[in-house]
Amino acid sequence: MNIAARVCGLHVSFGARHVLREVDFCAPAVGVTVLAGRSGSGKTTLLRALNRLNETLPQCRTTGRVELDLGQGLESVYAGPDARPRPLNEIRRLVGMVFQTPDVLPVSVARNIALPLKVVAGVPAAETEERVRRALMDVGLWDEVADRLDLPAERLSGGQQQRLCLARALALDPAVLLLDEPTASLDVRAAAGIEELLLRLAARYPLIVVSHSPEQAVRLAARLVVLSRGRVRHVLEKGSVDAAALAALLGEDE
Amino acid sequence: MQRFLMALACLAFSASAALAADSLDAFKGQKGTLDIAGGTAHIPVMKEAARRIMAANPDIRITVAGGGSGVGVQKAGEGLVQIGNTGRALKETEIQKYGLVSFPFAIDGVAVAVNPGNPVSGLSKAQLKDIFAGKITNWKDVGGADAAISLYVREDGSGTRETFEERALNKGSSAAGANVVNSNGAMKTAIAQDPNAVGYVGIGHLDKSIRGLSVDGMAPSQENAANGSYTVTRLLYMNTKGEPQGLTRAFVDYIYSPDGKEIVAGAGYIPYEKK
Amino acid sequence: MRRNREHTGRAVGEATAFPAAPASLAARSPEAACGCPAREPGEGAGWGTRLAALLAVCGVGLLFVMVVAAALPVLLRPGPGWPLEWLWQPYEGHFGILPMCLGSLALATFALCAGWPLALGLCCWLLTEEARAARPLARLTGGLIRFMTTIPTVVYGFAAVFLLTPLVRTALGGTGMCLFAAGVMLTLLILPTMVLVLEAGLAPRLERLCPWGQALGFSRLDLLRLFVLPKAGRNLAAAAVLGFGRAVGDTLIPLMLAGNATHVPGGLTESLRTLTAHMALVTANEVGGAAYNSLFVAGLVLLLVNAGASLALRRLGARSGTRGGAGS
Amino acid sequence: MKARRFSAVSGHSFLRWLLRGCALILCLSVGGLLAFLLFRGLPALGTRLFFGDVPALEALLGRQAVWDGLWPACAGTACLVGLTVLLAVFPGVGCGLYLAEFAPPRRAARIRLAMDILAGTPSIVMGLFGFTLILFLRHTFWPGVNTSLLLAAACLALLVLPVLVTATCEALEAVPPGLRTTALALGFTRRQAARHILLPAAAPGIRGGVILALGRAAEDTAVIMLTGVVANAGLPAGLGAKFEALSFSIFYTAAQYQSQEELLRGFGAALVLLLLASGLLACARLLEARFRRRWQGEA
Repeated sequence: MNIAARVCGLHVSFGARHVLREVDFCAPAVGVTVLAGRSGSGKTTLLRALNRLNETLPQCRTTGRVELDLGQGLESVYAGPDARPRPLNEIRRLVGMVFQTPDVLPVSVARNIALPLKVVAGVPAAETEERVRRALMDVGLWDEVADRLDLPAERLSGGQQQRLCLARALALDPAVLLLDEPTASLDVRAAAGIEELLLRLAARYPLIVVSHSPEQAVRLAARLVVLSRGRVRHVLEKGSVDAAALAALLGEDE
Repeated sequence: MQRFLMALACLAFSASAALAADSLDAFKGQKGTLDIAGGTAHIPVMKEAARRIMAANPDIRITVAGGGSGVGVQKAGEGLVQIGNTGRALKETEIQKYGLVSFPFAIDGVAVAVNPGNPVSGLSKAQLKDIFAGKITNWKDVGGADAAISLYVREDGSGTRETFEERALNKGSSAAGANVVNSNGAMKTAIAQDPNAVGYVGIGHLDKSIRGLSVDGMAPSQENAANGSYTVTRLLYMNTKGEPQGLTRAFVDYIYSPDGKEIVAGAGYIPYEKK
Repeated sequence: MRRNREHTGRAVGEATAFPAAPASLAARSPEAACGCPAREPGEGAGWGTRLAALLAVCGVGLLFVMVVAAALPVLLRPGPGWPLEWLWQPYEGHFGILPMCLGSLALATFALCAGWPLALGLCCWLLTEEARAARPLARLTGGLIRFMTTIPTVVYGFAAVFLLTPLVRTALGGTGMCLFAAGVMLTLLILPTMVLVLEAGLAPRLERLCPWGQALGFSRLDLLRLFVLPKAGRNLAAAAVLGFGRAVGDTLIPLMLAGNATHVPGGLTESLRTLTAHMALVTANEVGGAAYNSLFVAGLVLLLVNAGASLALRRLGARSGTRGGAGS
Repeated sequence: MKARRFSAVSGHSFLRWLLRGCALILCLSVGGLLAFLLFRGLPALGTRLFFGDVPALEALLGRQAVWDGLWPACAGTACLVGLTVLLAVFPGVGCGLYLAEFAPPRRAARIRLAMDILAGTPSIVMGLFGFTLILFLRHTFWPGVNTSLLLAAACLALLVLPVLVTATCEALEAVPPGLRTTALALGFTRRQAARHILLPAAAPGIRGGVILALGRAAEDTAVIMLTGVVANAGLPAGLGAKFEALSFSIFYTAAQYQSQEELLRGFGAALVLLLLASGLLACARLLEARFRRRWQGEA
């Protein structure tokens, strides 16, 4: 079972605050890896360490090795003694990310996907039309917005906006997909839709999802990484724990 | 008989028109711009000439700016304008430094001007000197109403000021507390608005809004200035850097042409024959 | 970019003395164990923005260099045409501009003494007026103040020449173009700038106090008077400095209204010439002469006053409101 | 007890009436000024004000020179202001972007100080700078150059630069930081993010700044007085030519109007410039209000 991501000895601190200490875990290439933990346990920082987004925050210091499979086997993401990482923007393009609150660009629905394609992926104009359609089909949004492609993206509902962000990430055909509590700000029905979509995508892309609800974690996870106070407590495989047990696990380490 | 007179009249008219026409012919083929700056007394003449020339030939563009004689010398000398006007003769230093060539084209006296409502009709040079030196400060000392005299003088570079201080005040200087205005037009506006004002303008600018005073009995009028009975006079000069060519040459000749003389006289000055 | 990357990669490995990296780079991420962000292509500013910033700063630099380079030699050579004298008589070789400096100072001080209390009163009234009847007047005044920031100074001057000067002439005598007339118009010019700065400073403090204070029975005026104003010293000073800077910097109003006499103004009804009006009048006249040099000394004095005002504003914490614009 | 309350109330109301007095003084003085301008200026408005005795169409197309109308001055101001903004937009917006996005803290502080000082610089000093620059160029390597529309526009561009830089900076800082993180997460480099996402998002705020700069350039007289404006030049003919401007013609008329008709034209010109300046501010505020409502949601 090859690996999509391997983290060893990862240490992240912001100024004097140490957020992550000695984190080691591997994410399988197929299926969803869920990072679970109470709030403040550093799961979002860990997720952001994978695509080096922590560097946009002030006074970030990251040490240790992070390797991702960006298509040509595991390669290091951070510059190290023997590591030669790809340019930062190329890494971030290959590692798609969806945030907790849908962050659509302040442009029309179609352009939300077309702009990154044109600027980041350098896709010629003729092709973007087709790829936008395919991306929207992937997330099941096409029939809802087919006639409103030129509407500002802010006009869509919460669930639709989150799907649009997902479509935007998929359009850049990423090697890994990171999702930071994708359903936290959505109503139950939209959340169920997103979860069903994630399971469908898990077959094609390695997914790493941060979740705060034990039920969702158990439903989605092929591998479960339990974090608390910046350290990895347990790494559990699918089916080895149920929601109640996971809740207890999360509760006990405090 | 009438017909004969009519014929004579239209002949004369066509002749003068022809005459006027040919003096504008010089501009027929010309193109380009001509910048004029300097003496503010010249502005009415320059503006009217520019209006006629540009009406005859729209391709020519003539811009007229004021600023005073100092500006005329400096801008013409620096080449910023083609024609720099001065209300005074050029100084030797200016001719050496900039190599300017002068073209006097009109005689203009400098008259002491007061508000029409001011009862005073004439002043002696001595009184004038004391007023502008700030020694006499009330109109009643010189036979006017009991009111403080408000002095108006021109800015430093003005040819009108230099001529006035040299000829009327026998090289006296003006009081530091006098209000400074920077053109003949502004002086006229200020005097017209202030009942107790006294200042000096070119005689060409005298009209019903202000009244000229007689100096030592000499009545300020262009005729007196021309025949020498009014001594506070100066010539209006057009100055160019070196001998003028092309459009500038044509403009200078136009001012000396009969059409030009008519404009100069129309502006209230006496045309001066180029010797 | 390429050469730099190896350089950093190799050096980070061995703990050798780190060669002097460019200062700004080191400051940003001194011991970034991970790849330095500034290294990545497309991270730093493009040549376009860098060029634009360079153009902007060079503009200011050129302006200062020009004025200082032309003014210093004149200042250091106390010959006959030395500008720091009390007499301006070009024909007798005196080119002193001290009367003009005093003129500027007198006019700006008059505008400040009249304008600042009025601005403070206006701002306090706008913040604390609660009477229903005064509501339309408050809205009208607020709108008028914002409108006043756009009124060009030449329009102020023009209206004043035909409206204020005759009044001053009949009331106070003299020529009507004097310190009082120019001072009144300058007060109107700097009033909106000061009111906006004061409002920006006092309003948030008052709003924070309001619910708690009004619950205790204080009126908004009491809150402002007892709690906000005593501690708003810096903001009040900032408004005064900004108003003074703008009053000194204006050219058109003194040129049209102050009479431009070259003596030290004795009283409210005497005419005076400010540095800015002096520059407007004399620049056109002659190049290279002592009068021309005095212009640069005048320019230097104005720049120093303005730079001082900007530095004082910076220490007082209020950004010089470019909304209000500088003198014109 | 009663006396104390009375003094508190009277002290109170005296202060209130004093404050109301300030408002009345302002309204009366500025209201009087505007009423005077409107009263004298309104009758002058009309085609005669702009085109004198030249038929409107002829004057507009420049086929016939207009000598006693405001049209050349208005055209001059329009060209001047357009050229000024054209020259000022690139350095202004570029420097604002560099300041908001890329400048290291120390350099940013230096640039902000330079902009503050430039904002406070009296405009007559800018005019002197332009005039001396021309003389310097003439004596060194460009003898043909002259005070002209281009020089005046360049000096005005330098004058309005701080307005643009500050407006751009504030507009970029008003854009929610989440947008920048999203762009970086998608793989945009900082430069691509600034160019494709942040600038378009801040565009309304920047447009507001440009309009403020327009207003500031249109109202200024001191700079152009020394750098090429003249009383009579007809329509502006090229960058190297002298030009007329509305603000200068107001100043020129105030000092030396010869006839009542010229005075009336001065009042008309003052009214036109006033309406132009306030119109520009109105749409600048409109733009900014829409921009603020979109990002911060407050009115």
